[in-house]
Amino acid sequence: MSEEALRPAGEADAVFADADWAEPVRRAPDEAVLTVHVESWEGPLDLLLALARSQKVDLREISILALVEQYLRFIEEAAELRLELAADYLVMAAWLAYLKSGLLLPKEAQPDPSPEELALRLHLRLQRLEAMREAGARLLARDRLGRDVFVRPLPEGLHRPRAIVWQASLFDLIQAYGQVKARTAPRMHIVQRRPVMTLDEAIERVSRLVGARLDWAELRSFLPDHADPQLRRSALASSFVAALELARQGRVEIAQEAIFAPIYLRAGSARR
Amino acid sequence: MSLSTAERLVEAVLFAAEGPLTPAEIARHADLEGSMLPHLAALAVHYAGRGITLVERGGRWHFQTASDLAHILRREREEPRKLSRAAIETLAIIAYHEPVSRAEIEAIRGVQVAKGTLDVLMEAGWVRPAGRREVPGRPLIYATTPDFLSHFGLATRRDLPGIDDLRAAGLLDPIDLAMEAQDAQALLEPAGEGEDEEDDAGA
Amino acid sequence: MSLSTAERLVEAVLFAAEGPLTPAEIARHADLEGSMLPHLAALAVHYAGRGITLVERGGRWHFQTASDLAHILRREREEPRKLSRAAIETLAIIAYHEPVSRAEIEAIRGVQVAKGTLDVLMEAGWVRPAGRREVPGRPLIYATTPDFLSHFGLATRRDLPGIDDLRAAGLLDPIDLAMEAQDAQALLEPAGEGEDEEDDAGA
Repeated sequence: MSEEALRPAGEADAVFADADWAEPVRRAPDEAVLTVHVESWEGPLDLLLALARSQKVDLREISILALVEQYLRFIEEAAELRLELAADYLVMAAWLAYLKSGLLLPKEAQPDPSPEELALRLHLRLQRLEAMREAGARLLARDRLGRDVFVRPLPEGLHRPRAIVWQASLFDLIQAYGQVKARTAPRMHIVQRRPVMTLDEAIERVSRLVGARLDWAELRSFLPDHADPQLRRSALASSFVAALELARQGRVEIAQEAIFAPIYLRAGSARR
Repeated sequence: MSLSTAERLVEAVLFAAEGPLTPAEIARHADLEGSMLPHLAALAVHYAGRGITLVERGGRWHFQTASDLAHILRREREEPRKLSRAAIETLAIIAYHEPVSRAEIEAIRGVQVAKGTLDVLMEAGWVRPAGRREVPGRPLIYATTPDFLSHFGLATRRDLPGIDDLRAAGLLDPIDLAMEAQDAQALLEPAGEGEDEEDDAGA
Repeated sequence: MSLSTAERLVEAVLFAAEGPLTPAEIARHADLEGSMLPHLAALAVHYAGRGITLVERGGRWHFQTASDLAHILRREREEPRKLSRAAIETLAIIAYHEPVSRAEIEAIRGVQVAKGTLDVLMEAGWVRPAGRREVPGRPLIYATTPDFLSHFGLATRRDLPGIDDLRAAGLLDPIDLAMEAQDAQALLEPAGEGEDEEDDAGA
């Protein structure tokens, strides 16, 4: 026990890394690495705690203002790298920006609740999370039954009274109930909408754009400027069909020099 | 060293049992009257410094191998159950704060408790629902089980590593309570010491 | 008495082993060199007259509960348990109508018969499956056992009091039971057929 109490925090970390095989390896809280590993943080509080640790002082001595700045810088860098941040990171960022401005205000102008109080709250939350994290690591490092210490694997067994005793744990019960509920609950299936361009949209778009061009223009140049490859494929297909339809109506002319060569469109004679 | 017949019986019952036993269960199986505690205490002394020790876990007793032999006996296989970081933290929060609601766990971790996390802990037999908190919404509250104590080698929850320090530091109190305590302290103490917190914030 | 580290290791290894071990196996698990026999001999002396003994069988060693205590560990007790109302009703219906299928019992009781109810009666040794009824679905049919008769002090099923006897004894009298009595009578009538079947089966 006393040995565990003396164990440095670093060793507790190692225990986490071991037990926590399911998640990406957590690097040392070094900011350059942080930007690359957004997904390995379990929410903004987790990230804040990691940043706080990078201040390399006792958590009780931590500078909240410095921490706020670190966090905001991290969010900015993530934005520059176009990493998609979950909303709660941004909410925390907004809240911390508010806290920062409050902390920088002269005392008499400070709103209520005071930024000091908010900072203290954040401070207490970080301490609590850290305390529980260390407690978990110390728990897991104890001599555990079946790993470090052992009971008799095949005891003779004590003879029980003859009368039958039915046994089921509360967990069995609620698990079974959960299964029944899952089995009988009505299910709603939602088909995810894929981004598509409909034929009507394509006809409207192609006929509008072709009217604005004077000369032959490639079919691809009529496509919307969009990054989504699925939408681009759909737009290409529907624009091609739209071009055929418009050509049938005499509203566009189509030219292609060879098989698989680019397809060109221009306004049809009916329009000119 | 010779044992009394009662002690031999208690020893044999514990040895043959399939799991940890309460003193009442021991008495019933050994067909003994009176308190089992003197017998258990005598046996515990007898087994001190041996390859097997008699331990109490949450009011139940069993024999297990001595923990200082763990480095030799440790099996080469994987850990009995690998837990995610979320599950470890959740387990620690439940153990140190019990009984605790899901919302309270989430307040400490700063993220939602994923669906599977509590399931995994309950399936491991370490956590159980322990009634409801009588507040609006009557949320379910969770606590640890005797198996949790056995698995982690704790005689009682008081043996949780560092729990006294955490409690003394107020780290097991809700934040609001801690804030009040801080306010009270600020009022009681001369301004000089109260400055610490401001320095932190202002630095 | 204090043990050497080697003896403690041997003790722990034997305790945690899944079965009897040869000295070579003990040495491997305990990570020890040299002969295990002196350690085993020391342990055997140490455990003499205890609730647990160290025994050797064909070159393999294991701990077991002291043989003079075995009788205490192996004693069975009877825990009297009252049959549930559903079980008693079901038993009565089987006794009066046998052989009957579960659907027939349910038709008679007017409520479903839980599978557990029949299991309890079979576990008690009073009811047995008696083949299948040759009707669509071929349902299992149930009948009573000789144990049932001896337990209830009956020479044969014909000793069961008939409806008239029951009425004469006032067992069908209470006004609020009048409906039940009628039902029972109506339902008892097919019993004649049941008897025939039994006779056939028994012939």
